[in-house]
Amino acid sequence: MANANCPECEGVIELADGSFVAGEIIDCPDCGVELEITSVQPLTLELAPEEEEDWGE
Amino acid sequence: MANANCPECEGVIELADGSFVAGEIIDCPDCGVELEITSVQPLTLELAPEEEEDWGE
Amino acid sequence: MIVVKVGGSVGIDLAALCQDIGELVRNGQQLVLVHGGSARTNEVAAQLGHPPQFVTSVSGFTSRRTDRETLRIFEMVYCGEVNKGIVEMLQAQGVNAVGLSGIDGRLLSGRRKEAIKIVDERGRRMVLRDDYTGTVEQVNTSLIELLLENGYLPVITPPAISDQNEAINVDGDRAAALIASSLKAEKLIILSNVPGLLRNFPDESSLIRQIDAAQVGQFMEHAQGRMRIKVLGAIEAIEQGVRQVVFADGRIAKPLSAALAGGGTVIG
Amino acid sequence: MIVVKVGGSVGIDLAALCQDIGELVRNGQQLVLVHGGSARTNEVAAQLGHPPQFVTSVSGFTSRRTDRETLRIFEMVYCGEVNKGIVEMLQAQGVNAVGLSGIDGRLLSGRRKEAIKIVDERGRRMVLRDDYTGTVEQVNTSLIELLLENGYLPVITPPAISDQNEAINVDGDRAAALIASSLKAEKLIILSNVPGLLRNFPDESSLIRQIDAAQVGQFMEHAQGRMRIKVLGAIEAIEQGVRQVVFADGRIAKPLSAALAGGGTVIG
Repeated sequence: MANANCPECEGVIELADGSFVAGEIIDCPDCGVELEITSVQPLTLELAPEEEEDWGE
Repeated sequence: MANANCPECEGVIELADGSFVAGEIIDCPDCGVELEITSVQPLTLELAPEEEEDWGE
Repeated sequence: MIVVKVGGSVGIDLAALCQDIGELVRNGQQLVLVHGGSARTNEVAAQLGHPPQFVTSVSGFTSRRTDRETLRIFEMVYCGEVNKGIVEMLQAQGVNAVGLSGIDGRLLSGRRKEAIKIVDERGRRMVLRDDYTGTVEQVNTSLIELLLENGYLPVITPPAISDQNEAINVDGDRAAALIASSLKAEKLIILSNVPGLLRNFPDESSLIRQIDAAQVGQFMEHAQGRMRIKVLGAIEAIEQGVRQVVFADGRIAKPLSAALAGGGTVIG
Repeated sequence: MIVVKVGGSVGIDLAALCQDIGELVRNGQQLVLVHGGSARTNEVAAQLGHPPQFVTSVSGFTSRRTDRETLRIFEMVYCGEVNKGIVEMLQAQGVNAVGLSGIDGRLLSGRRKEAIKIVDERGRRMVLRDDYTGTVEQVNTSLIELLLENGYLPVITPPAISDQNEAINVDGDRAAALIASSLKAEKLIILSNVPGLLRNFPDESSLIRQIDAAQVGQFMEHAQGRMRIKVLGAIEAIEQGVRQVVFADGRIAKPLSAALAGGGTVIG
């Protein structure tokens, strides 16, 4: 199991090894904030960027 | 054998069948002018265009 | 002065449009043309071994995955083949067209999205960072006016340029809407491969003829996918003073004359 | 005012040139940039399944066979990828570049050769009619000056446009020479992947440093293949009043500054 603290609420987040990839978005089970898995080894979490509308061609 | 008149000197030009293609340039054996074979069936000859220098990329 | 946007989808007859523009310009109509090139870009990208990938945002919008290699192919088709093809056809109609991308003279500048959130093919929500898409925020109207005043017809294409000086893939309809409002154009005409806004897509007989400027907002439910983005552009243009936005058919013989005579969906 | 031509052959460092131009422009140097794209066009043409064909004229010149399909690929690379890539890099140097082809605003117009005479692979002399190549005869200097006066740096690329309004493949060096003389530029700098004119090609130590304007004509024997066309352009530019033509190395760090400081072959 890999674990890290939620940057928003400090809650401990545990993820089964191999069940996630870098760049994936998860929701903190405690406070529900959107988090981005910025690295796998070691597991590092950051607040996910804001959603922005409007797209290219 | 296919034959046609040279547009310059009216000389008769004879070419073995299958020995020439449309767009090919030949010299009139009589007056030496450059001729273009503009069609094969029937054999038709026209004065070849002038040579122009300068080329693209 | 009017701004005309013609899409890049299959079925649109650019030669017919250029002929139509030739006649209108000869009769004194001043205009700016904006164009797309998506269908052709998909073909060339596949031929070059970098087939197009489309990503769906978490809120349901689909758009072209634009990494650096895709951007290069995008420029080849939009700025090279399509733009110069249109300029060549307009010149043949006696119209002194000048083709420009949004990068040239910073004609279209804006912000590149640092990261975008997508749902990948396995349903995972992902953050994508090396994507070169963004939003047009500013139009260099002085360059457009300089060309118009000297008798040239600007033919404008994405991409735009970001404040970090990177080329960015931006939506042509939204860019055309901003160009129209920045230039204070009377009309924005958007030509695509449908007759206009359809109450129930793709039934072409469900064409909506007229929408009052005030109600265009609640029209959004009718619009699906790409059409939602087009309507978003129309709403913005109307809000910034463009008197009329027309969605019309780009596949017919005189597409622009027909739109100016009230064909398609007239908003405003 | 100077005109700079940078070739499209392998080894030329466009990023280094754009950086060099950024500094020179910041120090007040006014210039027009003309570029090629031949090497890249060959690659893309092959990838698109239409590999480049070269034809040799009866008098020994080799040039790209330019049928309609090749012209489309030519525009994709010259006007799309290379032109907008240069404009993007110049914008990043704070230079307000505007990219244009010869078709835009009829910047470069001339005559398409009705037919060309070539020697085919089996040694037969042939007439080729559907070839879109030609000669630049006129430059729209007012469009270039309009852009220069308003703080823009024109980045110009073939193709040109014929009097029948068809895009035509024209030689970039000859076009640059005509642009230089039409604009009454002081200097024409031609950057390529050789240090300058070489007495015995490809020995780079046989660089010819200086040629008096009067003797440049009899220099022609030294020049082979493409270089003959470059020298032809130089002779024309000098005859029409350009004070100095410099052939210099486009592969080095500050290629333009080096050429302006007398590097390469200086004619005039």
